[in-house]
Amino acid sequence: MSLFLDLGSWVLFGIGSLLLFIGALGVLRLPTLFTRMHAASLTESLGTIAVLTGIMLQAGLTLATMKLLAILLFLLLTSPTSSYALANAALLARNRDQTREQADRK
Amino acid sequence: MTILLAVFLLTMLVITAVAIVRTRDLFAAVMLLGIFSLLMAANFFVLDAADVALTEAAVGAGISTVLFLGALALTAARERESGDSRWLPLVVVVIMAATVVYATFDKPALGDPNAPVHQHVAPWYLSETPRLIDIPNVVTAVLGSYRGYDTLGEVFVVFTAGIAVLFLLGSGRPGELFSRPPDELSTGGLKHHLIPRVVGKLLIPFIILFGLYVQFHGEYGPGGGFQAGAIIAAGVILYALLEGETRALAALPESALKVMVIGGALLYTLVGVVCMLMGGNFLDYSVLSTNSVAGQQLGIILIEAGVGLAVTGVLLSIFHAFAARATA
Amino acid sequence: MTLTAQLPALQVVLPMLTAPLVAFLRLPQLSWLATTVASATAFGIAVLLTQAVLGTGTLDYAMGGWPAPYGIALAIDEFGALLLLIVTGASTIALLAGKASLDQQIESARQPLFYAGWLLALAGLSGIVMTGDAFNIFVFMEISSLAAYMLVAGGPDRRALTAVFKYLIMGTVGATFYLIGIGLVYMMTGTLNLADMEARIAEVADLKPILVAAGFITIGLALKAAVFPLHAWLPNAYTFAPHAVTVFLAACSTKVSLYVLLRFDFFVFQGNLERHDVQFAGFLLPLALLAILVGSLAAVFERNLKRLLAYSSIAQIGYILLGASCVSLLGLTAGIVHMFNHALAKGALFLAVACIGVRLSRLWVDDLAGLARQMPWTLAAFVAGGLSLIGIPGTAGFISKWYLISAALEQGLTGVLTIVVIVVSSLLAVVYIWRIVEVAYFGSRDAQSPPVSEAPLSLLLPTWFIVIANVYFGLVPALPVDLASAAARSLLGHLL
Amino acid sequence: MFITVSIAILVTMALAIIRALRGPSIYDRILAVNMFGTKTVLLVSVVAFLFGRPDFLDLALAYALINFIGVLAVLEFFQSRSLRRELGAAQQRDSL
Repeated sequence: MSLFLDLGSWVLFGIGSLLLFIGALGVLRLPTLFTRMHAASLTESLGTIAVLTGIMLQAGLTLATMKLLAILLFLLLTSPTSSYALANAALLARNRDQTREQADRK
Repeated sequence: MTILLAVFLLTMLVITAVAIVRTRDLFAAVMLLGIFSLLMAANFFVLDAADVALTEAAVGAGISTVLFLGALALTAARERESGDSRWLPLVVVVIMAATVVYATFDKPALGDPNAPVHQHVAPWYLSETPRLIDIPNVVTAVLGSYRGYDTLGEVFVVFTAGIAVLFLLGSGRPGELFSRPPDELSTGGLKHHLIPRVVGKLLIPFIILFGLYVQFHGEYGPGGGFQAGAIIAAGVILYALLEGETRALAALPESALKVMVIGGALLYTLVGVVCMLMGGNFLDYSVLSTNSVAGQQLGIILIEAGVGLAVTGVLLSIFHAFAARATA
Repeated sequence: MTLTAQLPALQVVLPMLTAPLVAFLRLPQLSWLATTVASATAFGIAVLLTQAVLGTGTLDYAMGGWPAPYGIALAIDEFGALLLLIVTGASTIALLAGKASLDQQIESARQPLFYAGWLLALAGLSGIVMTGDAFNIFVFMEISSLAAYMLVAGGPDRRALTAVFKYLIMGTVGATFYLIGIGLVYMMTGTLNLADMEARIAEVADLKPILVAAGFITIGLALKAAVFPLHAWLPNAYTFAPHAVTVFLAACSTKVSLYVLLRFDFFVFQGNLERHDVQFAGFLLPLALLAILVGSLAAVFERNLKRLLAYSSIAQIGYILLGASCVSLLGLTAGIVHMFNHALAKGALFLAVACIGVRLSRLWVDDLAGLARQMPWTLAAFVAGGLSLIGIPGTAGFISKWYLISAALEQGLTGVLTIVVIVVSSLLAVVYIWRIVEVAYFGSRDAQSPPVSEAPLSLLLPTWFIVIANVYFGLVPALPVDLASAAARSLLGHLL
Repeated sequence: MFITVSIAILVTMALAIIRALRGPSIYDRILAVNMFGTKTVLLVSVVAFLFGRPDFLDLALAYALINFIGVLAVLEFFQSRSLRRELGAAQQRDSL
């Protein structure tokens, strides 16, 4: 049984690490803000899920797993929300800049 | 592994610190300070100082960013070139750093059980706490009882800071920290707020609950009044960000904050005075109950409550003072 | 437990308890009254404690009932008692005298917060003086510094804010240095209690961290005490602070830092660092002499009345250090007596300035022209304070100069240089005091300027009380000298 | 195996710092800080298990809850500032 759990953790950790690294690389290398946000959300949703689930498998049915679940839940709620707010703010700012430019051109 | 983690985190810390000093864009500095504080907390955690890490997390991650932004709202976003030379401070800093490095040459190794720190007072705390106070978290015992007078002092440091901010900024009429122009609805700026509002309002009860947990769990795990106060204050600040200062003040009016600040500071001090009246020394909780261990525990719970109240009250008062100033 | 045994705790707890209550009082008058009563009571406690110390020696008090290295212990010896008298006395007099001037300078709505800050400064300063724990000193240093920044920022001039900012940065750097030093000592000894530290430091005294710690602690505290050349924050902070705050802080805040410096260097490090006395004298003696000369010279050329007196304070801090850097019984006695006497002399001078400040809005030396005719009592008090500062026989200032010169005579060749500096700087003091006297008594007042009346009695009475104290302690110096020589003896305990 | 993950997280944190230092826009910095925050939560959770101190997860929980506030405050700050500035500019244009 514990072998399966260990195996599961290994797989999840492997996937998680890979996702984190790819996402971080994307945040660094991609050209514009919105593409970078796309990469960041990869680490923030899938990466987080994989890593935290991996730890949960190791922790077993304890208080720690409950806490990890809560952490996962809160992260899954907050990080898309802040990404959304960020994207929206950036988009609005860009639109405003464009309209201002148009107004200036007139 | 500890060393590896610590070295990595400290390297990032130094890079961030240098960047903070070098940038003239104050907003970038605030963002980098957020990272700095996260790194700091991770460092404390790696060094096994969970109570300190929790404090850094509670204050650094949420509240200090909000307060820095509040200050930025009152000033310009870019640092002005000052006429002062930057060379003298740099030289002083380099000399100081070199001196501290020099001092570490004879330092006992990290975690060395024979280091003086682990030989003198600390073993006594570890061996006597179960008998004298009987709570699992020795850090809380040290802060709450053995060195309770220091903690009283720290509460008054926070209190003084609050008084000073109120005195300087003046607590005028309530205002919005990040005030929006009145016809902002027509420009449609609020639309994107729907999702954050729903999620944020969902989170607030959990934040407050977690704050209470940290407050009352401090005897068993990391936590206590300072951390709890900061977390609860962060929850209320989130409410103020989502719903506006006016509604936050309606929920928790300034008079209530005042009561919290005075009540917290007085509660702590009065526990000490009651100990004196009951025949002990100042802050000697043993006399509070016929059983000295129960007395100690009661005393620690009471003073931690005082700390939590005062810290929440002061942090929120400071936040509102900045808000009132930003609008005026 | 009897009340007497609890007095050490009450000394700090009383202002701490009053501060939150005062902060949110609606009535400014009442908040002043409560603050003054608390401060006067604290002074009473300080007097009782001094009596107890003179009777039975050092008073110990275990906070929370925990024995010394595990809990925090208060320890009040003669040195501490003297400082307590200065701190609580200065606060009480400044409050009693400062009412009229503070009412002018602080809007009434902000007064309750201001007085709460005052009480916190009082609590912080007395907390530093009484505690026997290195980290506890830091905690109370934070309280007193934060409160002091706030009090100085209460000044009506906008420039008070920039002055405070400088003060804040310098003060924070000083406190951080102190904390680094404490951290290093804790790393090597595992204790924070000063007495325990002294005992345990002996084993590790020759290791590098202790040496570095001694440096950090000394520099940090010197920064807070405005020891030359780390004094840059002081003149403007004193100048732009409300007058009553200047009276309070000038009389005691730098002296409390000096007190901690002396306690650390003599109690903790002295017996243990190799040839500590020589190092102490070698580094601090030149700085003290330079402080005296530079401070006095700057005062001679300064035209703003308050900044002039602030530069003179830098010189006087030099005198205190000069006494200490002799590392002899007589020298330390001189330095410590001068703490007391300078508080008296500067107190009288700044009180007189507060009297003038109530009537005049600008305080440049030229503005005082012919003022002696309109404010005879105020100016007479100023002259008396000035005489004490110069060190004329019959005033308190003479006593400290006398002891300083006797201490210098023991020193041989460097002593001669020291005496020359003392004489020169006394002459400089004559020059800068005389400049003001000349303008005030022999200048003629501008015809257009509105007539000025004598300062209110509520200000004049405390001012003259301090002037009389200057004369009294000049004629009967037993109390400060006894306390100071006992303090010097306990500081030098290891060398005797 | 915890070590592998923590190294991956540390690398991610380092890359996020580089992004925060480079900017170029304020929004890039906010993105980096936000990402850094969630990575800290992960790091703390992993290290808590690596050191065998699962009761220290409280810290990660605190972060997961509070990090959000900072980001929201920043966005709110910019939103209101740019709006105010724009309105000020518009009013100036109108008055001319």
